[in-house]
Amino acid sequence: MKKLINNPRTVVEEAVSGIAAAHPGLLEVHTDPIFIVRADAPKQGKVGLVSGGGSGHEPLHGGFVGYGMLDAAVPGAVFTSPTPDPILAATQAVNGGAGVLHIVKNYTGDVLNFETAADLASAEDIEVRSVIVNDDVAVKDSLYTAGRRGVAGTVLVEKIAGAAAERGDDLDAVTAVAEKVNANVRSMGVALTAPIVPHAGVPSFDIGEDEIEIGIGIHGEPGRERIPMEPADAIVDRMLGPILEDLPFSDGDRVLLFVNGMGGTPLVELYIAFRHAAEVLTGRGITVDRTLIGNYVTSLEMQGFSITVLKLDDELTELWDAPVQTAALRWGR
Amino acid sequence: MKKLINNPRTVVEEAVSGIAAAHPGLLEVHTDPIFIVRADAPKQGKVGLVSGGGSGHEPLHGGFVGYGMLDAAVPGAVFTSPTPDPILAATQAVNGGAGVLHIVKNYTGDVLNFETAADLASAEDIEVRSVIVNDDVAVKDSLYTAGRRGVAGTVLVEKIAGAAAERGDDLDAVTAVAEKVNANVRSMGVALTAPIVPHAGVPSFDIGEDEIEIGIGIHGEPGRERIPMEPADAIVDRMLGPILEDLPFSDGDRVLLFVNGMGGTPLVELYIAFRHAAEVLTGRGITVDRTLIGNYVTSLEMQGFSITVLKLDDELTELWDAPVQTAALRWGR
Amino acid sequence: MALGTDWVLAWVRATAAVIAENRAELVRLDREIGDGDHGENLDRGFTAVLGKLDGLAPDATPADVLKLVATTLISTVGGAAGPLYGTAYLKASAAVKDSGELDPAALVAALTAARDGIVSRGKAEPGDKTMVDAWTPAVDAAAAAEQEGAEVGAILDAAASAAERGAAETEPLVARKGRASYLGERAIGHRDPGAQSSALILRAAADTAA
Amino acid sequence: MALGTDWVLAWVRATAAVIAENRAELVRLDREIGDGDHGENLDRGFTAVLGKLDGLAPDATPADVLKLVATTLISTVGGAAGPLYGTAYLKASAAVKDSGELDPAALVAALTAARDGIVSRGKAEPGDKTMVDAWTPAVDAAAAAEQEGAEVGAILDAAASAAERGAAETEPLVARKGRASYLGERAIGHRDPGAQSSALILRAAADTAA
Ligand SMILES: Nc1ncnc2c1ncn2[C@@H]1O[C@H](COP(=O)(O)OP(=O)(O)O)[C@@H](O)[C@H]1O
Ligand SMILES: Nc1ncnc2c1ncn2[C@@H]1O[C@H](COP(=O)(O)OP(=O)(O)O)[C@@H](O)[C@H]1O
Ligand SMILES: [Mg+2]
Ligand SMILES: [Mg+2]
Ligand SMILES: [Mg+2]
Ligand SMILES: [Mg+2]
Repeated sequence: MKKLINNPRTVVEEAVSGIAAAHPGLLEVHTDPIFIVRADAPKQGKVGLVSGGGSGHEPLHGGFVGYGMLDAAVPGAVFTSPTPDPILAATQAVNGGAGVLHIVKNYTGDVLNFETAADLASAEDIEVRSVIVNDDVAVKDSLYTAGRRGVAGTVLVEKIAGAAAERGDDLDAVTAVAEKVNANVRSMGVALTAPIVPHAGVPSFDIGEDEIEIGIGIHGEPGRERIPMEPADAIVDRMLGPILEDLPFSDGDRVLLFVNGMGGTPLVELYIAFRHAAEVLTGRGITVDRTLIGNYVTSLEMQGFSITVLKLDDELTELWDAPVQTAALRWGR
Repeated sequence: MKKLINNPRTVVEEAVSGIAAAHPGLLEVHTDPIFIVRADAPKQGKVGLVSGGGSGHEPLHGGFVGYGMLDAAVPGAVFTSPTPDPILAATQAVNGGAGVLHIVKNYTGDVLNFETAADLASAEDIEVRSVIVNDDVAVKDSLYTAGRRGVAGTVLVEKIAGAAAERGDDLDAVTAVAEKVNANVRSMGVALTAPIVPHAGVPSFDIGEDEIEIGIGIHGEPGRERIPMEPADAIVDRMLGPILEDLPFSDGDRVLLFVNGMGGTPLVELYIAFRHAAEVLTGRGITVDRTLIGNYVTSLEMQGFSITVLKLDDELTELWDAPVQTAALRWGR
Repeated sequence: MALGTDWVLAWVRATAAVIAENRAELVRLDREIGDGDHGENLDRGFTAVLGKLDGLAPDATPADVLKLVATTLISTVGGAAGPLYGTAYLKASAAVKDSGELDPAALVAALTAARDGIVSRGKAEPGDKTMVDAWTPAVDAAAAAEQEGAEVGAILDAAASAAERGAAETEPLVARKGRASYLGERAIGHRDPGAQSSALILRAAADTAA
Repeated sequence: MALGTDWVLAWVRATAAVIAENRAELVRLDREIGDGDHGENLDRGFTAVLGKLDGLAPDATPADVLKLVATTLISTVGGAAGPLYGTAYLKASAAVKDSGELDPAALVAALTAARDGIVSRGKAEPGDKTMVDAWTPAVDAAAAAEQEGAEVGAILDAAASAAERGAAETEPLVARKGRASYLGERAIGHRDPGAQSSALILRAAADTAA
């Protein structure tokens, strides 16, 4: 294992101090417990948005703290959901009297820890709602599993709910928008290589030089199936199939197409995948109306990518287009 | 080699078609010859900015085409500078009557091919200037070599010269600003792993599990020295030393600190490096006044990063802050 | 015979030691069917617990110690195991809050409360390939031993042995809860890391009571 | 004897074949002290040249063919080698623009012009570990052979042999131009890929004239 770190035990602490140094004016970092908060928090009268999860997925979630998106992000240890304390502290820090929405990716640990934090916050009379993001269609038989995972669709939930909160929607309305995004977004990922968790020092799974893992999670949890390597277009076809069937997306729909890099795949390759994904959608009569491409929800140095498709309507489009000013997503100001 | 491609021979062509699909409204892609141009080019009366170079460094340069930055980008084959034809075509496409500035990274191939294109454009009465970016302090004895290479500092030249062109500066003034940035910017890179060029199919160099290459270029060309792996802070110290001595940067200076990922290094690690780099600068009485962090000048999937420091004055700061709207760098609109 | 605060402290210390020793092994198990952090997370948590024991009041009850373990694990472990184990110790503490010493009945009540806490938070059933597959047979065995009039040492030994069997018996199962559930058939042949850590914790309990 | 358009065409075809054959080897050399694209770039260029030969007029002169090679390499190779080889063929074409056939003097003039073109674009001196280290001894040997009255075949053979020696002699050198110059001492022991491809091109010339 060769990593640009000083010590596996201090990765998160040092990284958040780098985040503070890199984005002054935009956000502030608290260190005990660790959370990242908008420089101007709490905003009186605005619903506060808090998300969080294991580290190693940067820019998720700290890169999305700022105007028009999250009010706070809570990074846990690498690939480990944060404990309730920092979630509670972040919730308190962003509470501007209009309540707080927790945006939680659907993993047992995330759900349980956010649940405890929400209970503790409620005990202090902070009104807290939660939306559980579960966009990953790779998980089959979700009745017999921990359910679908929350993956790259989380960015879209955070952006769109953040815009709703910024324009002054109340807690019910922001929660409803977040749930609407979650209901209309589907994702699937693939891995070419495995990530290496710093404290483990070995790849999270073994994968052959000619194999890929279809339906991978973002923590190195395995996916649907292990298959021999294929050309990019064939992989994209395999991923889009289950995505498009699931909602289903159909002829005449307008969508946001999001091709997300998992960290180690060159951008030039993501564009190759984007090209074919857009072609396939267009061929099915689906209009690619908004786009996003880049490394937004990563899995350390893992090579791979995910495709996310969100069905748009006028409201979601308007909220997507609204100004946002964060470290990783910025437009309109 | 496991890559998300269809065919090593069609990588660039497919990627630029993905760039077109991902950023409609912002840019257009021409395919014969291949170049990427601002959707609203040519802008009458505005100096046109053209850059280019081998592919595999995305988002450089196509990701910087748009308002306030480049008017066109010319991608060559992977790690191979483009030929004069597409450079000429791009130059013609962005010529709004106020002349065109070529921003060229200092590699023999880039310099020669842009030179030929500039000659051909001049023959058509397009006024062309060139600025050769050579910010890489890793190259020692530059009198006895092809000279210092152009690396991540190129992004800063493109942004700042782009802002000057956008506000209406004439060709002399835009050229002078570009040269001023180049004169005040210094960079150095390190590699933990090697990139794999698609047609070669093997890593561009062999590097041991416990070694790193200090002073790496962005095409897998080797650097100053091969040393045993070290903690992140020690690596940052090694890189900042030559950078700060070279200009030299001194107590009281205001700078832009740019930590650039080479592609395969997780963002969480870049933040660890950023943190220490900012600490060192502050410790020397240098104010980190502007910041940039992320994967902007990459070398395919290579793990590694570079540090770039630009000495700021009021003019450069104002031009840096000016609005920019490109695929990879965006603020203020 | 009954077990006092000294035993609870000894058990917690022995647990921290055995988790540290098995850190890499638990990471390995979790790497196979999860995300490879279980050993690291528990080790971080129990190391934090050790650091807090000195702060306990001299007259701390077993319930006080269990509660300290609970809150420390909740605030340091994270992941799925943090809240689950945290709840287990919290419920165990509540179950014995009036006992200065734990007699067989109190011990069984504590174990039962711990198991029920895990089930109420995680909603797993036996056979779902989770830590519940160690805790449920352990509680059953402890209750049976107590019914038969066994002493605390024997009760804990029965619980530990049953937990070890339960952990081993997760190997052929398909998981239906937690991260391993995404694996489907591919989880077969691998032991659940949480069941394994549960068995280690219960064996530490038996060893320190022997 | 003099060499006509047929020979130039044969030489170009043989060059394309030998470059394709040595593609991987040239990539390997460039990978060691450069960026690993030299073989790929030249192969792409000469493949493009092959595709254009059919479009030549039936009465094309040697100069016409050389010019076609030049413009095609310039517009398809890229990198450092594209403009350098492009200029070489362009200058060679200009040097023989009035010759229907190449006699020994014209041949030497063409080779000299090619070398001078490379030097004027790249500013490399002999000993800088570039393709100039193949071309300069080649031109010298060709000129010497012509002085001694050699035939075109012998002139080209002398040039090719000198280029091959020159390419081999780049191995102990430190590079002062091109990408390999960044390596300093570490370039020692590796052959310059451009010098090697130059030797291959000149050997193809000799072979087709033999
Ligand atoms: N719903 C659940 N109920 C009971 N135990 C569970 C549940 N989900 C997960 N577990 C247990 O948690 C263990 C994993 O813990 P850990 O690795 O620390 O958390 P994470 O899965 O968040 O990385 C599993 O081996 C399993 O025993
Ligand atoms: N300034 C120069 N003068 C002469 N030849 C040069 C010069 N720079 C580079 N070369 C030649 O070009 C070769 C490299 O070509 P190529 O790999 O195609 O280009 P690049 O270095 O741009 O990747 C070198 O081996 C060397 O022979
Ligand atoms: Mg985990
Ligand atoms: Mg090259
Ligand atoms: Mg785990
Ligand atoms: Mg090369």
